[in-house]
Amino acid sequence: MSDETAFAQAPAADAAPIVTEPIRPGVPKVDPILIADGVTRQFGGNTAVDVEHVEIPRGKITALIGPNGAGKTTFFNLLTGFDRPNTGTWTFDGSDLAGVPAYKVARRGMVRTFQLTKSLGLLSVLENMRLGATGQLGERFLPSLMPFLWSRRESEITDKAMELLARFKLDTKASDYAASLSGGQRKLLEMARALMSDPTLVMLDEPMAGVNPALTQSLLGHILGLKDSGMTVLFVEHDMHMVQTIADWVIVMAEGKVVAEGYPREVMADQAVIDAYLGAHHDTDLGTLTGQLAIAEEVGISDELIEQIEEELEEEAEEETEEETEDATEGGSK
Amino acid sequence: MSEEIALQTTDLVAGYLPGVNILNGCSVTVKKGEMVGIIGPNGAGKSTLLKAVFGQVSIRSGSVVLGGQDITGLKAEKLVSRGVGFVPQNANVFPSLTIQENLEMGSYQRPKAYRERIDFVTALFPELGKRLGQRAGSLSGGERQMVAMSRALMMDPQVLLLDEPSAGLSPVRQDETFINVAQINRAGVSVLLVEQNARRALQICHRGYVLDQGKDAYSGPGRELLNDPKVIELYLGTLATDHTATHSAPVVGG
Amino acid sequence: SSSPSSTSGSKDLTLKIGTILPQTGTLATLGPPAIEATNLAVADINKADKGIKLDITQKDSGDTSTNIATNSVTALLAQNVDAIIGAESSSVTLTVIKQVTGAKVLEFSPANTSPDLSDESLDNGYFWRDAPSDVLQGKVLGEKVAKDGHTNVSILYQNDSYGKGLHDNVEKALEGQGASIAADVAFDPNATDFSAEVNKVLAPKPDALVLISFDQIKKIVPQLKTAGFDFHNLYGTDGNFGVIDPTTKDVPSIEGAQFTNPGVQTSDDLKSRLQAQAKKDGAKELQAWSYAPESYDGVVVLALAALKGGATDGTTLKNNLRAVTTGKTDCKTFADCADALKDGKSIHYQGLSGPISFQKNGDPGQAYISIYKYNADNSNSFEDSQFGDLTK
Amino acid sequence: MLDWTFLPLTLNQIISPQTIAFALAALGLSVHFGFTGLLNFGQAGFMSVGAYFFAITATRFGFPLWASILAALIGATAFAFLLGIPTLRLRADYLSIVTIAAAEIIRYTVQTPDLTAFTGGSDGINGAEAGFEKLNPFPDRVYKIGVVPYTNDDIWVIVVGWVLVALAALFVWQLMRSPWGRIVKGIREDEDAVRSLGKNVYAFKLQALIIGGILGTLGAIINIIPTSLQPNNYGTQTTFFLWTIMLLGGATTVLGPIIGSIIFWVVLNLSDGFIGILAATHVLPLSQVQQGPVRFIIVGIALMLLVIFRPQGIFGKKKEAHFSV
Amino acid sequence: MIAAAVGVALTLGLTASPAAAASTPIDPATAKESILVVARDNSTPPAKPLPGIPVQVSGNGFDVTVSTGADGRVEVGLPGPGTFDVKLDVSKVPSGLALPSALKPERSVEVDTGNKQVLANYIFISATQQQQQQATSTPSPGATADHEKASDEKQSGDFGRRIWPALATGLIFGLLLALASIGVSLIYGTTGLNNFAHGELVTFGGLMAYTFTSIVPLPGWLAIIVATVLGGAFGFVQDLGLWRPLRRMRVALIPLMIVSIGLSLAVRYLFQILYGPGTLLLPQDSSAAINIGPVHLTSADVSAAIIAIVVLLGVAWLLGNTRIGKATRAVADNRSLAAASGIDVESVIRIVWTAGGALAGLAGALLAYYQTIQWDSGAQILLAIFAAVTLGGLGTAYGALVGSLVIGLFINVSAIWLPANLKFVAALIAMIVILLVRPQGILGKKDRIG
Ligand SMILES: Nc1ncnc2c1ncn2[C@@H]1O[C@H](COP(=O)(O)OP(=O)(O)OP(=O)(O)O)[C@@H](O)[C@H]1O
Ligand SMILES: Nc1ncnc2c1ncn2[C@@H]1O[C@H](COP(=O)(O)OP(=O)(O)OP(=O)(O)O)[C@@H](O)[C@H]1O
Ligand SMILES: CC(C)C[C@H](N)C(=O)O
Ligand SMILES: [Mg+2]
Ligand SMILES: [Mg+2]
Repeated sequence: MSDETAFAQAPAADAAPIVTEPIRPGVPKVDPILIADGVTRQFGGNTAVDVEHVEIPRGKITALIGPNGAGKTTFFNLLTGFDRPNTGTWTFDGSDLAGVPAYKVARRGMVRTFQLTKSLGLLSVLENMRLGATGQLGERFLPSLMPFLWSRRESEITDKAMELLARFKLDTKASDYAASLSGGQRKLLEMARALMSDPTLVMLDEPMAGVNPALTQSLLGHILGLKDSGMTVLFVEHDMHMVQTIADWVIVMAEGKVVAEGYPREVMADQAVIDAYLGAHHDTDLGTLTGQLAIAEEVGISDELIEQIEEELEEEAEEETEEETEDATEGGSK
Repeated sequence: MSEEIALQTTDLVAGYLPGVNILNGCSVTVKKGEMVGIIGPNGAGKSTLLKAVFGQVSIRSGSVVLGGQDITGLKAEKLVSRGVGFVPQNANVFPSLTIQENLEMGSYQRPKAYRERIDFVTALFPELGKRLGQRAGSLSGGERQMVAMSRALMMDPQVLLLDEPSAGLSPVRQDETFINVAQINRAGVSVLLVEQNARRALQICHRGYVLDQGKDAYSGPGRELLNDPKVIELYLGTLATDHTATHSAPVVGG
Repeated sequence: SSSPSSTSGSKDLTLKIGTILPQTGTLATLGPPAIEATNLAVADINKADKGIKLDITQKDSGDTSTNIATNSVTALLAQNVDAIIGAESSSVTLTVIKQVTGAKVLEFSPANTSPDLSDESLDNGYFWRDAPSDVLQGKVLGEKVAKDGHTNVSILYQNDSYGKGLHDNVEKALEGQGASIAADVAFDPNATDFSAEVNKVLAPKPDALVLISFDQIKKIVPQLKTAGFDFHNLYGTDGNFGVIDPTTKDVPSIEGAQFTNPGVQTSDDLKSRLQAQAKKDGAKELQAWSYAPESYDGVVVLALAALKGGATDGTTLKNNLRAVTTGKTDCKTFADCADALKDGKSIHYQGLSGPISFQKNGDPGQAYISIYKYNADNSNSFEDSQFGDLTK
Repeated sequence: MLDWTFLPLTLNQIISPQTIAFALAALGLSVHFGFTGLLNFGQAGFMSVGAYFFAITATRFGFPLWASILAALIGATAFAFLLGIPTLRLRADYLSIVTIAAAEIIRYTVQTPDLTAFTGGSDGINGAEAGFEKLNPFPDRVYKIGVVPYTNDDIWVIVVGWVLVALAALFVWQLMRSPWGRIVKGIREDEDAVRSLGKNVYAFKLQALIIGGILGTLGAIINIIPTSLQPNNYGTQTTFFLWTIMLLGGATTVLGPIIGSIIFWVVLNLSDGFIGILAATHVLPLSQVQQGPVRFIIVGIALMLLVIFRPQGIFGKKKEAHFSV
Repeated sequence: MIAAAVGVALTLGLTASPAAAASTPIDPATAKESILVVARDNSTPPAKPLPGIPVQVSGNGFDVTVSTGADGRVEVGLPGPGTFDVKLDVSKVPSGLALPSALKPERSVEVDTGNKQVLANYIFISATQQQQQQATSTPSPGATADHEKASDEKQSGDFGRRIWPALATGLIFGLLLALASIGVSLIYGTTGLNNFAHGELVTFGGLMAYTFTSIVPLPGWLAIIVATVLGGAFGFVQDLGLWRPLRRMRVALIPLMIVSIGLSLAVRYLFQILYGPGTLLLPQDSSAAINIGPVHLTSADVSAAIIAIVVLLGVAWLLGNTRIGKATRAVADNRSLAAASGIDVESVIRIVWTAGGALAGLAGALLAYYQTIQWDSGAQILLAIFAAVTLGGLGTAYGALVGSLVIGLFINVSAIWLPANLKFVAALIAMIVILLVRPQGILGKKDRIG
């Protein structure tokens, strides 16, 4: 596997620079593929998305991160035509996309996946995949009645689908109904299906949540491969390892706004981002009470809980137990 | 932690479709006050195991024992009244109920407990406390996860089954969740935790199982599994684990 | 269908008759008199033993909300009947007329009054009836309303071919007499609630209401009562005459309401014979008498036509029906007429319902329309009858 | 005297125009529901729209047969547009109520007294078959199939009807194994997912609605040719029967609705007949009038048993039933 | 009806006949056939007789002229059947009166054998009315079309008389509909089942009310209570015997819906066998107890409305404020999660079926009083129920209430303008239009995508 080498690659090692101007939220990109302006979406009184200006660099992998409820999914929905913004315009590859229906957005090469997966339950996994392919004459009503017109294309896309499925470790499931997939397998299918259309820009909403880490690792290699073949990737993810490993650029959203952007290293060192999102101790070992306390104090968990942990820590010190914590207090958290 | 057994499955065989077994003789033990983690590849049968314990998948052979009593195939609400709580992997909130109502449902069998627990839960997830009136169906993925977790916390269980509670949460909230689970466990609740975030899960678990193809393939103390090269290769990947070797300095720093 | 039993010779003819008369549905109250009358006629004819035997199968016609009629007809056709008596409701007839007459089976209705059925193109001459077209009833009813001094009349009618046909003729007569139509409302025959309709017909404060319906009258009357309507100003028709009777529970008295009904008053003799027949058949005691004479006559003319033609198939029947009702020698009973036929006379059957005198299109040439009035206990008494010549 | 005529009649029910009509309409319904997932509870509406276009043009305007058929197809298409354009956005269960309402709206509206000149009011239209029968190649004599005699017109419509059924089945079969079919099946499962893959969900739904509606219309034409057009034959009960038929055979199969229709009508006839026998021999304490309703009770109970014991239908795959919601 | 005494009119006010070949009048009392001429002034209703107007009756060689009597009528004896010309001398009619354009002073009257008092009716209106009539009525042949116009005009006049009764009946019907709908909504809400057999629960209530007033004579209020309780029992038994086993078998929703259709057919026709196909009426006083202007309501109407309002308020309170009320919605959303929360899903569903059955039973009983009841009454209003539930937002109990009122009012009020057979059409179109604007129903809520 060439994956290992891929990870070693630092984001900055990419040939072309992403920005030339000083980095700030909304900074113009050298070669943007997607430009959004003044996009807002309100639900009742609550503003879920309020993006003044953002650009997604072409041919790069961009991560969109931010606390839960920051508006990432809603922003995805807006950009892809699944929801209507209150205000705002955006262009993709130079053409205006505001108000374009979802299916047309996808046809122009901007394909997204869903955070809460949408598998087509009573279609086989393979059929799910085939559905993702473009340029199928057999999808038109009259030609569909004449199989000779589309049977060649059909076998092409079947080959491609099987290839992808193997990569996503779903090949053994190809003929099963998608309804019989496990939670993680659905995520995988969702992503694989989106890739069937060879999109120009693929927008992945938490693609790896629930996916086994070993598999994630091998898939990241695949994504990097896709980038090399010219695809632009925009993904939402809470798994910082993944962000660090493959993202060329990171955009941070909070409360609907773009609050920070930049190269992964810098962004993740940004104190504001750490405070609001990452937590300073995000690599602290939780296996120790000290580690837990450190995090608890930092993220402002209820004082009660902190007190409890402190108490326990004291008791523990008294008992001089190591490594594994033993249950010392009775009914502590009640 | 005592040696008394809180929950035990023995040679569990279960499945969805007739003739297709997903669990093939799966045996898992959770001792009283113990926190047990389960990891494994996608489709291994982790969720199925929890559902089978909770009476939501038909068990074909084998048994489930809770605190010495056979509960094989017992209905979910009966299990709840015996102090078992469950947070499923998917569809884990009531979309047309408000957050508050979701939480009320958590303490359904003990309505009085609601007032005691609500402050605790809203302090835990301030995002929720601010909008108790919002319908869960309109929440973001992570917010739903918080509601689901809170709902389980509302019922104050003795045995808690958690199916990927951290999925979709932001890193900070993930950590919080794990700390909370650890804390709950320390208060005497036995926990069976299914996670893909294996690093965190195994850090806080006393013991762990690796499930593969419906069977418990490896088991051992959490940290041991975490550092077992075979487990790393097959299930954990090097990506997450290579940093934990030195569980101190954040990657961000260098 | 062909008639396997139609052999000319000394052997008796066997005429297989099926009926589709309403045992259920909105006309169910008016089914029993016709059913018993056909049974009685069959019994009479078989007893007379004049070279023809009748065989009758009674089937339900239901109403238009179900397709019972179609099923009944299918079953009857499969039994190779020569003629089918019914239906009572013109609309039901329209649903099966094609099926029956297409099979070259004669269809004879004793009660259909819709003017639509005068149209010959529907049935190739296989549909006959001895009830007069509502051109007549409509005229009599409209004039009656005007004669009673009403000038501003509402009409509430059921939206089917019977209701619409009668409505059009009532309206024509009323207007011809200078009365104006206050409100003109059609209702769905299958409806259960009539409050909107009643509101609508009463809103312009008409001085009379013509109600054209089947048993929906039972639901409409209480609503009229609530609205304070004076039943002396209510006019009904054959479709709802007799639906309300002294045994009808929980319907207010409609004393003073008047109804038109085609045909003459049923004689007491016929009434008691029908009652006896009902008893024999194990049926409930009869309350209404509408179309009993016409039904009886229908069976008789069919038998006479078969005798005259010497065969029982539908085509023979159709070709001889006029002959037995427009001839020179008047005769009153089946036995007399059969004898006269045997003597080679051209007969004119003078039935219980009066002279029928079929026209070419299968309609009767002349008929009576009677008027009845309700008493306080919801019994009714005969008022008057009008004769009408339909050949003009 | 026991009336056993129902037995031979039952055999003939297998090929009857009614069976053909319901097979076609149920096939259309399976395009709607079984394959595309549209909860159409107004299939009777499609039938009556087509039938009215056919009958009105034929009897009131004297169109030749081909033109009347064309008119019927245009009518069904127009109805699909009228219904589909605004309502295909609705959630499935809302769609079911709207379609049922639309069918009822048609049924009530054609019965408006003011429209009687065209629609024949609640009595419907007789005589629409003239053009069809003019083309009848069968000589005018009585044809016996089993014990039942048929006129040449009966034979004509039966032959044409079954040819139509065969063609329709072939058509749907080919359609559903093509990528087109894959898309509509995808829509059935989750239309947002299909949309995200760049397919114009709306257009496909509309196409499916039209195709199923046209099949319904063809069924209705076969239905009215040997009888007449009755508005009340196209009420909700007809739609329910179609659903029964479709599910009986299996909603996501092509042969299902056809065999379903045969079984449905045969069973109905048999049960009718046996009830008659049982009542005549006083095994069942039913008067003749009470026998009528019994058939519906039997349909009802059969329907329930069917779902209980074979929810996926006769041809459906068991697996499918397991996953469906 | 027809007083023979009218004949006397003949002798009164006979003017000299201008015609040369006048025949001798024939006494109508003895004649076999006669014509009755009536002249009345209807310029301001009610009509008043117009006495002393000369009328000439001629034909078949017969020709007499007579004048109308004090009651405006005159009967003319005829020599035999035939067609006669009747001609009224309009010049003797007081000025300011005229015949409506449809009526001509001369007309021919056909008299068939033995028919007496064949009518020639003359109704005068004021001359100004006549002119208006001529102005408005176009010479189109469609007679009905003309009426439509005429009654349209009148409609605006008595709009008030139409709207109030329509609102009243619409409101009461809407309330009863709401009682029936809430069950549908709750059952849909908790089990996802569109229960097509709900109409039969309503019918059942009505039939029970009938049974316990007309067959077993109980007082009305008691019968209503009995019907409600039995309705609840019916719902309970249904759930226990049918729906619960099906849920156990994990039968999917669409097949379940089909089961409900089957159940509906079976039960409905069983009702027909047991109660016959006819309309059943409950003993009640149909004379109006309350008369407010054009609105007339019987005591049953009023009590039905009051009972419905009280019960509906009670149900609304229970749903919003009790644990079980919220649990019904939780079960609706996600049954296995509800179970995982410790809700006894089965018992919640059973309660819903029982309550839904009881409410439907009550609705049926009240409906039986308000209208009538028959074997398929429930099935007849099922579509209205569904429309109401859908309109309000599927699965929202309050929505069902709102939807029912809208549908009830639409059905009754639209009949003011539309042909009465389209009253349901109006309600259904209203539903569709509202759904186009709010695809999730009036009170329904949208979920997020993704
Ligand atoms: N409802 C179902 N019907 C049939 N098969 C199912 C169903 N749910 C899951 N399966 C199958 O059972 C196996 C185990 O699924 P399960 O959900 O238990 O996996 P898991 O270990 O939880 O995986 P993940 O980490 O992806 O959530 C998978 O192969 C899956 O395809
Ligand atoms: N239909 C809706 N109605 C009301 N509020 C909504 C709706 N959809 C989203 N929201 C709110 O908008 C905010 C943004 O949600 P969104 O799903 O975009 O978050 P996110 O950034 O994707 O979060 P996560 O990381 O948890 O998935 C949330 O607070 C959510 O509750
Ligand atoms: C029995 C009668 C009332 C039937 C009615 N004359 C009709 O033709 O429909
Ligand atoms: Mg999200
Ligand atoms: Mg899982």
